[in-house]
Amino acid sequence: MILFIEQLFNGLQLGVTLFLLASGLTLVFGIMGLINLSHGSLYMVGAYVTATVTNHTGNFFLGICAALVCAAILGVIIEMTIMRRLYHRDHLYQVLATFGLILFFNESVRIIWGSQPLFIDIPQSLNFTVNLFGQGGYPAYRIAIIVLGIVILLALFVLIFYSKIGMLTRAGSSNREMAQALGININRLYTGIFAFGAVLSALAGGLAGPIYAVEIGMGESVLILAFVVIVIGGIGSIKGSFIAALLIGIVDTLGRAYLPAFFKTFMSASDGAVVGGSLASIAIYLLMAVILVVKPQGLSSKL
Amino acid sequence: MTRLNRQSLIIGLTFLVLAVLPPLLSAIDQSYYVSIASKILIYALVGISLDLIIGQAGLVSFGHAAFFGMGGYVCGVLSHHSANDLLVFSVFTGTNNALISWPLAVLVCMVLGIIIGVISLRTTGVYFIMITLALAQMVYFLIISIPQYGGEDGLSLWTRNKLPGLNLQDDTQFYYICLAWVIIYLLIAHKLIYSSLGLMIKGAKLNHQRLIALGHPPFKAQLMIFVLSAMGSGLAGALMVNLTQYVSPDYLHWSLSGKFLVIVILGGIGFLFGGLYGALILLGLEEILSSYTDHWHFILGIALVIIVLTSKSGLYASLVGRKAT
Amino acid sequence: MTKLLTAVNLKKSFGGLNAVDDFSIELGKGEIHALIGPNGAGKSTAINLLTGELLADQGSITLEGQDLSGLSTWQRAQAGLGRTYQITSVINELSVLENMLIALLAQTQQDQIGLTHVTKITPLIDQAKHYLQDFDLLPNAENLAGELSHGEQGRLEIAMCLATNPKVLLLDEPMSGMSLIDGKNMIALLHNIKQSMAILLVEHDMEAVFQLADTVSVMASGKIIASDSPQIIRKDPLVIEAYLGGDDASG
Amino acid sequence: MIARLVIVIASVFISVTAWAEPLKIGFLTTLSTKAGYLGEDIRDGFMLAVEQNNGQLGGVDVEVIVKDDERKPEKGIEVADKFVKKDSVTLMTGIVFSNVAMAVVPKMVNQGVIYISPNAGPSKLAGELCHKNYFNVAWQNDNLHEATGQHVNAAGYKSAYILAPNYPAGKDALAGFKRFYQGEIAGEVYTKLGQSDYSAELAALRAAEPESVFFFLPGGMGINFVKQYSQAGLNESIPLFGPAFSFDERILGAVGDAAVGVMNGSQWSHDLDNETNNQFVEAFKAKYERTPTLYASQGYDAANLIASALAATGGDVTNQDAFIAALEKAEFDSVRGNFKFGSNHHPIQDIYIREVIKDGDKVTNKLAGKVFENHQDAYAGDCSL
Repeated sequence: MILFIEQLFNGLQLGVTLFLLASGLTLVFGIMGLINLSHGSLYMVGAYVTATVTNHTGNFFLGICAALVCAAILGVIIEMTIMRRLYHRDHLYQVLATFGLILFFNESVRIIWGSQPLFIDIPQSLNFTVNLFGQGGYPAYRIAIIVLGIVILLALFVLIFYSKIGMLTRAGSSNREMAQALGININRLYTGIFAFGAVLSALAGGLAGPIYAVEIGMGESVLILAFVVIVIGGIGSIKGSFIAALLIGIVDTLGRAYLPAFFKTFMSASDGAVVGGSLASIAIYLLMAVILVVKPQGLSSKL
Repeated sequence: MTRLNRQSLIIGLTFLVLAVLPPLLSAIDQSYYVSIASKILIYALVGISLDLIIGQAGLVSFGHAAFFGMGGYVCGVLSHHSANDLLVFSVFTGTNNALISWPLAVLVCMVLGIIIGVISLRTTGVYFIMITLALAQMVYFLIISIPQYGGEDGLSLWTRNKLPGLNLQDDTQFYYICLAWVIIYLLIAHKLIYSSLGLMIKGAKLNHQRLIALGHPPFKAQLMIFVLSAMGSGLAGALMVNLTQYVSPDYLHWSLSGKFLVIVILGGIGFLFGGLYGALILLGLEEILSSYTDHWHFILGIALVIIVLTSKSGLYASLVGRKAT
Repeated sequence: MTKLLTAVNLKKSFGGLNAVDDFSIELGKGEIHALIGPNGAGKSTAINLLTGELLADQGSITLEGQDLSGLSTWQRAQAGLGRTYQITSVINELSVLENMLIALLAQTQQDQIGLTHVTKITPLIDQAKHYLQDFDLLPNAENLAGELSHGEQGRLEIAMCLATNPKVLLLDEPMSGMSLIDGKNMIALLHNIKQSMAILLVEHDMEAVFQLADTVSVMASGKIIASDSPQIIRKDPLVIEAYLGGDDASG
Repeated sequence: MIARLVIVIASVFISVTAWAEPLKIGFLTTLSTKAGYLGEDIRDGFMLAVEQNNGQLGGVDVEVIVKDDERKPEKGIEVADKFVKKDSVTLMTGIVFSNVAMAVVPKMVNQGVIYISPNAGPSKLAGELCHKNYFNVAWQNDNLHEATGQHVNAAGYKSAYILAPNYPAGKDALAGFKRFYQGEIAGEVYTKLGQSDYSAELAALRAAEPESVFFFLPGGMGINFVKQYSQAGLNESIPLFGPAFSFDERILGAVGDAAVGVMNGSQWSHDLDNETNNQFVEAFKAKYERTPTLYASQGYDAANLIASALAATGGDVTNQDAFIAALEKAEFDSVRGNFKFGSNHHPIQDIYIREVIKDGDKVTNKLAGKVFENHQDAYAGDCSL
C-alpha cells in the first residue's frame, strides 16, 4: 500500500513538472493564439544555463536566476523579431517558423556547449531523503518541486484574476482590437506575456536539470507532453492545465508501475514487461484521444 | 505573360527536367543523385497527398507519418517473412512481389485512415492537429514494441520488391516508378479537386455553417478525402522502404510528420503541385547545406523562419505570384 | 391553411437569464409570419432554437407533424427547414455559380456528387443558371460571391436556400443594411416566393414588415407579448410600450 | 528567382570528384543528436592513429572521409551509398549504433566493401548474417553484459533486478546478463525508449528488495537513471551494476558522484597497464585534453588493425582475399594487450570489471579485476565462416 502512495507522489511530481512547462505554453497559446513548438527549446536553454552557472558559482539558486534572466531576454528578442509577425498568420505558418526555431536552438546549443550531456547535481541544501513512507526515503528535492509548482499555480491565479496586468491580459485575449482601442499597449503586453512564458519554461528546465539529463533535444520529448496537457486542460486555461498535468503525470507513472505487473500475471515475465511497457507509453495518448472525442474542446475552456 | 501561363510554363519545365533527369545525371557522371531524386519524389507524393486535405478540406494533420510508416512496415514485414519463410500471423506466407505488397500497404493505410479519420473528424481546428498527433504517436509506440519486427532496430529488406518485367534494384527504373506514381496521384488529386465532390469539400472548408444550414454534413466527404490522402502517404511509405531497403520506427516519428507539414507550407497550401516544389526545396536545401557543414540544421532553421516571415503563402507560390486559397 | 411548423412553449435560459421563455409560434404555408421586437428580445435565439443550433431546455418543435427536437441542424435542414443569417452567410471565396451548385448538390441534386468534372455536369449547371436568372444574379455568375453588393449577397443566400426546396424559410433580418432599391427588390422577391412555403421574417424594418406580413408576433425580453394581424398590432398599446421602452422593457 | 535556385541545386550535382591517389576510407558515424559525442570519440581515436603515422596507415597515404548519419538508419544508407558510388570507397568503418549498422553493413559487404566495426556488434552480424568482409574490433553487443553477469554471479549476489529499454538491444543486453548470472531474477523491467523519469521503476525496485541491480540504459537514459537511483538513496543499500556504456568518462562527467561505487564490465580501461595503452592514453590527453573513453580506444585499435593489414599487403586493397587474411591475423598492438579474432571475425579478448571511484574532484573508472580470459561471443557457432 505504501508503494502505491509513493507512486502517486511520483505521479504528482511529474505532473507538477509538466504543469510548469505547460503553463507558459497555454498562456502564450491561449492568449495570443500562437502555437510555439520552440517552447521546448527554452526549457533546454533554461537547463543548460542553470547547469553552467551552477557549476561555475557552485550556487544552484544563482544558476536558476541566471536562467530566468537569460530566458526573459531571449523571450523578448524572439517575440519582437519573429512572433510579433505571426499572431495573425495561420497556425500552419506558426508551426513552420517555430519548427525552424527548434532546429536553430538545438544546433546553437551544440555549437556553444558541444554535444555531450552536461552535469548538474541537486543543491546540497535539498540533497537528502525525507522519511515520508516509513521504510523508504523520498527525495526532498522532488517534494520541493511539488511545493514550488503549487506556489506558482496560486501566483498565476492571483496574477491573472486579481491583478491589473491579469485584467489587461484577459481583455487582450478576448478582444485584441477593443483592448487596443481602449489604449492598452497590446504589443508591449504581448511581449511581456511571451517573455513570462519563456521564463516559466526555463524555470521548468532549470529545475528538471538535476533529475533528468541536460542534453540536446531534451525539450522536444517534453514538448509533446506539454501540448497533450494544454489540449486536455482546454487551451488557455491555467486551471485546466494544472488538472490535466497532474492527471497525465499520475496516469503515466501508475501505468509504468502497474501495467507490466498486471500483464505478467498471465504472460511470461519478459513478454508481460514488453506489452505492459508499451501500453504504458500509449496510455497518455489514449487518454487524450478519449477526452477529445468526448469533449472536443478539452476539459475546461475558461481561463 | 499572365500569372496562369507563367505557372504552367514552370510546371511543364519541371516535369520535362524530371523526365530526363536520370540520363542527364549519368551523362555528368552523377548517377548517385538518381536515388536522391527518387527520395524527393517520394516526399513529394506525401506532400501532395497531405496538401489535398490541408488545401482542399482545411484539415491540418500532424500525424501523417503514421500512414507513411505503416505503408512501409506492411512491405517490410511481408518481405521479411518471405525472406525467412516465416508465416505472417502463422497464416499468410510473406511476399516480395510488389503487385501484392504495395496494394496491401495502400489497403492497410486505407483502414488506418478510416479509423484515425472517424475519430479525428469529431474535432476541428487546433484540436484536430493535436488528436492526429496523439493517434500517430500511439501507432509509433505500438510498432516499436513488437519484438519480432525489430522494434528500434527496424527491419532490413534484402532486395527491393519485385515487379514483373522490371528490375527495381536498378535506381533509374525505380526512379521512373516513383515518377509514375507521383503523376498518377496528381491526376487522381486533380480529378477530385475539380469534381462536384471536390466542390462540396471546398465549400465545407470555406463556410462550414452554410453547408450545415443547407442540410449537407461534410463528414462523409471529408473522411473520403482524408482516407485518399492516407492511401497516398501509405504508398509513398512503401516506395521509401523499397528505396532504402530498410524500415524503422523513425518513419513513424512525429518529427517526420512535422517535416511533411513544412513541405506542404513551403510549396504553397492548396496548390496542387505544392508538395512537389516543397519537397524539392526542403530536401534540396538539406542536400546542399549538409555537403558544406555539419551544422546545416542551424542554417535550415533560420531559412525556414525567413521564408515564413517574407512570403505570404509558401515560397513557391509567392515565386509564381499565386495567392493561396 | 395547412400548418407547416408549430413550436410549443420553447424555453431557453443561459445561467439565470431567460433568453426565450414560453415561446410558441405557428407558420402556415403561403404565409409570411413576422417576428418583431427590440434588440435583445430573443429573436435570434428563437431562430437558433428552431434550427437546432441551440438546444431548447423545454418545449417541442414539429414540422408537418415530424418532431424535430431530437434532430441535429443538418437533419432539420434536410427535413425542409432553410435559414439565412443576420450576417449573410455565403461562400465568399467561391464564384456565385459555384455557390449555387453547392446549394443544389446539398440536397436536391445529391446524387450528382461524384468525380465527374463540375463543368461537365450540364443539367446541374443549367439549373443553377436558371436560379441565378430568377434572382437577377446571372451577369455576375463568374464573380466571387465576396465581391457582390450587400443586396446581391442577400438574394444569393435566399436563392441558395430555395435550391433545397425548403418547406419553411427562416429569414434573420434580410433587410438590414439594404439600399432603398435593394430593399424594394427584396420585398418583391419575398412576395412571389411565399406561395410554396411558410416564411418566418425576423425584421426591424417596420415598413417592410407591414407590407409583407400576414401575421405579426411581437417579442420582448424572451416572451411573445402579442400576435395578430399587422393592422391590430400596429395600434396595440402593449407593443408601443415595449418598443418605446416603458419601465419593464429591459431590452 | 526560381532560375537561380535550379542552377544552385544543379551545381551541387555536378561537383567533380577530385582525382586522389590516397586510399579512401569511408568513416560513417553519429556526430549530431545528443549521442554525437560517441561518434566524436571514435573518430578522435581513429585520427590519432592516422596522425601518429603522419597521415598514413601501414605506410599507405589515407584519406578519411568523415560523414554524420544523424543516428538515422536511412541517412546512414544514403551516405554509405554515396561513399560507394561517388567516392568509390572499398573500406568503411565508424558506425556507432546497432540499428544503423543493421541497415548499412549487410548492403555494403554484399557490394564488396570491407567493413570494420569500431562499435556496434549486433548478434545477427556475429551469427547467421556474418560475412567475410565484416570485422568487429570492439565486441559483440552482449559481451559486456555477459561479463557483468559473470561478475555479479561470482560475487555471490543471490537475486538481481534487471532493467533495459524496450527495444532489441535492450533484450539482447538482459539475455546476455542472464546467460552468465545463475541467481534469481527479482524483476525484469523494460522501460520506454527515451524515458527521463524513473521514479515509478525505482519505487517498484525498492519494494522487490533485490540484492543487486543490473541495468543497460544508454546515453541520457542512463544518466537519468543513475542520478535518480542515488537521489532515492538506493546506492547505499543495493549495489548497482551495468555495462561500460553508461560509465564512459564523458558520461561520468554528466552523472558525477551519483555513480561512485558502481561496478561496470568493460573490455578496456584507461588504467589498463600495457605499453601501447599507456602511450595511447597520454597521446589522446595531449591532443584532445580529455581522458579517452572505451569508444576512443576502439577507434584507435580499428585504425591500427587496418594499418597492420595494409602493411602486410603493401597497401594493395584490390586483392581482397589477401587483405582479409591479413586482417584476420590481427598482428597489431591492441590497447587491450592480447587481441585475436574468432572464426566469425569477432574479438576473442579478456574482459574486466571496473569500479567508479572519486579521484580528487574527478569521477573516473579504476580497474577492479578480470572476469573473462579469451572470451568469445555466444554466436560464433551460428556463423558459417
